[in-house]
Amino acid sequence: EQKTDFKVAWSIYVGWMPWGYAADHGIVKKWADKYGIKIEVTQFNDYVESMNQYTAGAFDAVTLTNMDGLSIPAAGGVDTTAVIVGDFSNGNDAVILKDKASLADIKGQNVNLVEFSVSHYLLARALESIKLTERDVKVVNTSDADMVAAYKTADVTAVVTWNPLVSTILEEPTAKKVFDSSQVPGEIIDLMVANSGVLKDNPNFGKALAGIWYETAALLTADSADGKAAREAMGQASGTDLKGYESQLAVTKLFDKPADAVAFTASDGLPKTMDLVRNFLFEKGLLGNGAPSADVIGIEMPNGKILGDSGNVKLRFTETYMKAAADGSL
Amino acid sequence: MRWINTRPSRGAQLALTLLPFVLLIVAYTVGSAARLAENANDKLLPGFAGFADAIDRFAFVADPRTGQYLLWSDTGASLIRLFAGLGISTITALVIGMLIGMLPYLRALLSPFVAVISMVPPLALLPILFIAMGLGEASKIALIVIGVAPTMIRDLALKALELPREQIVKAETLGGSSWQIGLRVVLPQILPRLITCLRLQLGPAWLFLIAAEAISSDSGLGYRIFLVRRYLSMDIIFPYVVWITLLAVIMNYILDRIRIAVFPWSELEKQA
Amino acid sequence: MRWINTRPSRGAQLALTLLPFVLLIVAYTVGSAARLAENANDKLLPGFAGFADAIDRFAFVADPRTGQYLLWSDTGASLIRLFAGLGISTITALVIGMLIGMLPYLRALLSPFVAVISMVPPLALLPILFIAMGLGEASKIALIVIGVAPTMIRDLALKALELPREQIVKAETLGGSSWQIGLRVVLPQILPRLITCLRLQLGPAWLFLIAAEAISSDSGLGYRIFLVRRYLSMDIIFPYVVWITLLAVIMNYILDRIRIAVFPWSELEKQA
Amino acid sequence: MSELVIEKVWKEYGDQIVLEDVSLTVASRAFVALVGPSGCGKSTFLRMLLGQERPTRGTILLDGQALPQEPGPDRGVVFQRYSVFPHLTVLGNVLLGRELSASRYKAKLFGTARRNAIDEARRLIAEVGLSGAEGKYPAQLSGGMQQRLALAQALIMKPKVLLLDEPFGALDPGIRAEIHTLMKRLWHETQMTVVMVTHDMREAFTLATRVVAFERKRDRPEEKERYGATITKDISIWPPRLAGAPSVFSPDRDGPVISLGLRRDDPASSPSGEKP
Amino acid sequence: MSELVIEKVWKEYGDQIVLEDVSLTVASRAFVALVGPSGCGKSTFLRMLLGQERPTRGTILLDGQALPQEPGPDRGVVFQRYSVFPHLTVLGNVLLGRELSASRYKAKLFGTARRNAIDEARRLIAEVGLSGAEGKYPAQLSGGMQQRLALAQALIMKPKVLLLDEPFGALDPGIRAEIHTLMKRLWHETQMTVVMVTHDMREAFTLATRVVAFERKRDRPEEKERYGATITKDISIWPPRLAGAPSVFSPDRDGPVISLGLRRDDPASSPSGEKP
Ligand SMILES: Nc1ncnc2c1ncn2[C@@H]1O[C@H](COP(=O)(O)OP(=O)(O)OP(=O)(O)O)[C@@H](O)[C@H]1O
Ligand SMILES: Nc1ncnc2c1ncn2[C@@H]1O[C@H](COP(=O)(O)OP(=O)(O)OP(=O)(O)O)[C@@H](O)[C@H]1O
Ligand SMILES: [Mg+2]
Ligand SMILES: [Mg+2]
Repeated sequence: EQKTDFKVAWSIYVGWMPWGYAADHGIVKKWADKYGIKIEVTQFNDYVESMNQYTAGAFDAVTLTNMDGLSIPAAGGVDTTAVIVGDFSNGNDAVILKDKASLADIKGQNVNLVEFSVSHYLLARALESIKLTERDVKVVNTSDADMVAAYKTADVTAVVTWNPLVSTILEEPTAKKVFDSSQVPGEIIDLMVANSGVLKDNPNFGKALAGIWYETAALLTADSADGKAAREAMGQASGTDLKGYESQLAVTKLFDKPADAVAFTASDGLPKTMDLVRNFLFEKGLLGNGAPSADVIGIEMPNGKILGDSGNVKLRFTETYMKAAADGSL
Repeated sequence: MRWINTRPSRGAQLALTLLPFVLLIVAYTVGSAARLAENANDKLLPGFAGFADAIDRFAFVADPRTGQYLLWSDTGASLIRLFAGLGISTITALVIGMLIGMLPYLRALLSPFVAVISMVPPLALLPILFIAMGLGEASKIALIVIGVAPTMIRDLALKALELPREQIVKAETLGGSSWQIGLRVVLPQILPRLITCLRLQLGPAWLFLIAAEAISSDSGLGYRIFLVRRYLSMDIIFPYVVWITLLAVIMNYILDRIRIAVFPWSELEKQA
Repeated sequence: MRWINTRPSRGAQLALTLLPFVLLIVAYTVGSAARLAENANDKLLPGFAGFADAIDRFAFVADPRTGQYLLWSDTGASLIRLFAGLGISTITALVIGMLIGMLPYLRALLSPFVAVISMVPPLALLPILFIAMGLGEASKIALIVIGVAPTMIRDLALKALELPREQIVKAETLGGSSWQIGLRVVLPQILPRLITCLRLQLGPAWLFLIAAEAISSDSGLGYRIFLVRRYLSMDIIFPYVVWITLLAVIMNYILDRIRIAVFPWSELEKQA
Repeated sequence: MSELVIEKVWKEYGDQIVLEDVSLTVASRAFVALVGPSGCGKSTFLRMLLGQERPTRGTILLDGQALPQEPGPDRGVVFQRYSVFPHLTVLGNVLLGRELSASRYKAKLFGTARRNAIDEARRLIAEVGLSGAEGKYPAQLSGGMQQRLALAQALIMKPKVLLLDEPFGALDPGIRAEIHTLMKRLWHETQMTVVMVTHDMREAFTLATRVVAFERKRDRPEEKERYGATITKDISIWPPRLAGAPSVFSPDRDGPVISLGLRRDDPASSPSGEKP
Repeated sequence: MSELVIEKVWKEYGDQIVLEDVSLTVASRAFVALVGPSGCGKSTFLRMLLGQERPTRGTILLDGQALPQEPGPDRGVVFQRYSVFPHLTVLGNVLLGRELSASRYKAKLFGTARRNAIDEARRLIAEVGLSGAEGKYPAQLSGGMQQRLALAQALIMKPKVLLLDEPFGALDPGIRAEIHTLMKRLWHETQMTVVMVTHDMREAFTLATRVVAFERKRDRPEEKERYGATITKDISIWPPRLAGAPSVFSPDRDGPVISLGLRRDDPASSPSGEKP
């Protein structure tokens, strides 16, 4: 159905801070006005809750990772489309050992991480890279908010987590980064997704989102005083300062130019990544109870190819809106 | 007749008692059906079949990975923490509360301190707690103790202070020393209150337990709830919440029975 | 002389009261110095200079992003939520508690239901709450109400029930209707208890407020604590915790003063 | 007119029979003292007169009408304790009856109505000897003052029937004597029928026009539950006391209390009382 | 021997002078009744004898020794309320004194010692007329039974001095008469000096060998704080009562209470009492 009021949720993370900045500085309103709609942007402290709210239908769009997009809204039956591929983690997520310098030392340790999150996925990929499996370690679920404090306790020797926690933990002299997401580039992707049904009926909403994103992203990467001010503001909003924020940005591959994003989305890498991700999720039983195989949920690629069950497509990648931005036709 | 003088019959009483529970279930059923009609995979308000399935999986089918029946192992893990936390709180509260109530010097020393401490929001100090106690069971139990003990101490100290001065004087004229008066006069009289106090703290204790388990754990009812919250698996969360509530209601009831059985005079006093 | 009969002098009393606070500060200072000596960048136990700096930044320097003084805007946001939540709880508890206490039909209907509801861990139901109430202020206030009101309702219902039957009968012989008895006999007598009850619920109310702010918010004391917790910025967390504690202690004190001023008879009764 | 007729009244609590076959006619303006051992059902009987409880069998008539099934303003009451409202001052306590009767929704009086009610309340307060204490709360009064206040509070309603349940049991003898004098005066001056439960024989015979005793006829432990109490004695005081007419024969025994001094009270006198 | 000598005792609370210049010598085995208006400091005086409070000035000697500064087993006490322990049965309450004296750390007796103590306690319980109620808790006893229990509890310590603070004020007259008889018997039989505070003149003159009255000499409101009470009357009962020797002149006034019947108590008798 056609509507004019839309609700967007975002949570505090380096690659998503532009949403808050855009809301604070009138960029959201500017683009919404342009398309004659209203967009309400809500900030979450708690990432999981923002996804839950989206899945339950309280929001039309939300920021999340490709993996969570598949396992939460898509597996929950909410047909979801990735409107914007904002960035991928290029070192933002890391495996950190205490007093040990090599990944192989992780064997037999307790590993503290947020279970079933991208950290868990990163751990699986890291273990795979040295021919270990999850059976060789013991996973202990630990809330992200307390990861830094957890690392400081004596009995915690291995953690997998993301920024800003990674950089805070690495300030400890004992902390050694032994694996990070730059070793699996392009696999942990941060998206702005929207409800496919809403998007289909209201393509202007998608366009507005794209407009907001690329205007703000350009500011974010600008080497100007305005850009610096924007980065400083985003840093502060995420609880750190300019320096801290810039160091987080450095390990984020941000698609500030729409053309780059289009290229990445259309590349062969994405289906491969999604295949890895869905298999990981299937093994963990996260594609729904009693899912017979990793194929239960269909994932549509920009070129129309479908990964998995084509009768049950719930996650769609599209370049439509990014391309519109690239073409300047917003 | 005035409303305040109208009384329901036995049958009406029972019906009235059940009514809100039934209404809740009906409201849930309707809401759930409506959402499921819209999206058959909706996770927020699963149907009762979904619950039955989840309960079956968690309570009666062994987890393939660990070989445990998750609901029971979670319950076991949580209850051990809860009992340890409440046990330590109870003993601390009993000893310190009684001393504060009895000894003016200790009262001056600790009473205002405990009052201030009881106002500190414990969840905000978790990092310190972790670093001091590690991430294991100790810190979870400690969180319960920190959350629950100050209130219990204050309550018991008050209770000990409220004992009529005449009783203490009388005990002195019977030759009682401070120790003896504590042991034979004050202690037995605050024990029933301790149980009541414990009952009142069951709710907060569960709350802190769940908060602690949410932060770092690999089993426990709170752990499971927060883990599956990531997938909005309300089909698991609801039964777990109902189960926790049931456990709390049962404990509450048992504790009161214990008080009446062990301290019959405390019930007599109340009726008098 | 028996220990129970020894009493500190005025001066000793004051010294004893201050002692634990002083000890705490000294212990902190020592611990902090030790950690800082080992690692000058240690964040867990910052020195007092660190606190002064953080307090200065948050309380006296406007945030460049929003132009607000963060400590004060956070305090304002939190207090509004807290007062709204406690206000709604208080009124709900007063009305429902009084009705449960007075009317046998309503008691049969609601008393067991409220007792069970008070045992439900509210934190586990957060997702439902947020979806039902949206993410604005409403859901934060609702969490406080859900966490705090059932206990208050039970307490007030009990208090209304405890009024000697003789008083109600007397009021009836004075020609009072149910409404009049509620208004002139029951209500004024449970109001002081309401205040006491409110004081007891201050701690839990702060807890729920902080939990709600931790999830979705863009200001508030709990929000700030959780935001900076990722960086383990104890130099901000500690002052915020102390500030919350201070606010709670002050509210507690003021509420008691109000009770004594508005209901002098309740204090007379206590002393009698 | 305020005649009470109790006809073949039984009261049972579950299996326990408390009162059995009680019949009694209390004449208008009588002063009946109800005595009997503890637990025999005196208070239960009074609660039935009050309308707080209903007889299991039998009827109670007030002026020929069946008694309303709940307490109302035609029957006043003073209990041993809890008869005054702790949150109201002395004046507020006495005023309450007027306010409840006159103001249906606010239960408060304003303006002239209030001033008139206050005047009346003050007169009553003065009559029970509480002048000067109008602004005090019950917790600031002694037990005797509280009971006098409870009396004033009941009297402002001008009840047809005044029911007293051991109203003076908790008082010191000195104060009790004072209140007795007051009671007698009030009974003479107002138009009410009084039924008073007491444990104190002496009080019963000092005040009443008629003393009614309840007793269980069979009181062995195993029979206790199966047999209720009933009226075993019904004594009219002689020479008869009449409301409004001072007795010429028997001087008021509760004269002014003697002050402390060398005079001792008569050693030959012996206190009377029913062992409860 | 248990002679109490009170010498020039003053007691002040802050600015308020409660007692001023009280001197009194209580002979061994005397039974002193302390009377006086409410608030004049009777309880305060008793608390000083008990050692619970200290005089601001002056000294109190017991058998020539300065009184210990806290209550101890040589001085027993019965208060008006709260004198028994609600969590102990009747037997437990009476036993407690023995247990506290005999077992320093456990405060419990076992084996033979316990059996002996129980025998003694049972004897005392029987003496105060509570046989059969040994297993009951205070909440199951009437007020009179509780006070008798408190007496037994105090007596098991064989105190030199027994202090009573309005012990029978809350009781019904019938029960009170019974306890008076008991009190007299116990005083005759045991070796103690008794000091009893009472409001009831009649009680004072019935029981005591000597009645001491406290009063403020100046009692105008503005002087109340500045002047304390002191002894204004000190009456020895005539014919003298002697512990252990039944008085030949004055028969016990508190004989068995009369049972309910036609006999009325003497209308000429008048209650005596100090207006409090
Ligand atoms: N609500 C009740 N439910 C069951 N039994 C009751 C109830 N009220 C009174 N009783 C019983 O009825 C009997 C009479 O009680 P009641 O209070 O009328 O005696 P009473 O004569 O007033 O005694 P007292 O002189 O001690 O006041 C008692 O055995 C009591 O246990
Ligand atoms: N702890 C105290 N602090 C201050 N004043 C006190 C204290 N105890 C008693 N008083 C005052 O001392 C005076 C005497 O009190 P006390 O209780 O001894 O009187 P009393 O003669 O026993 O009166 P009553 O007959 O009412 O029991 C009173 O004015 C009382 O207010
Ligand atoms: Mg009765
Ligand atoms: Mg006194």
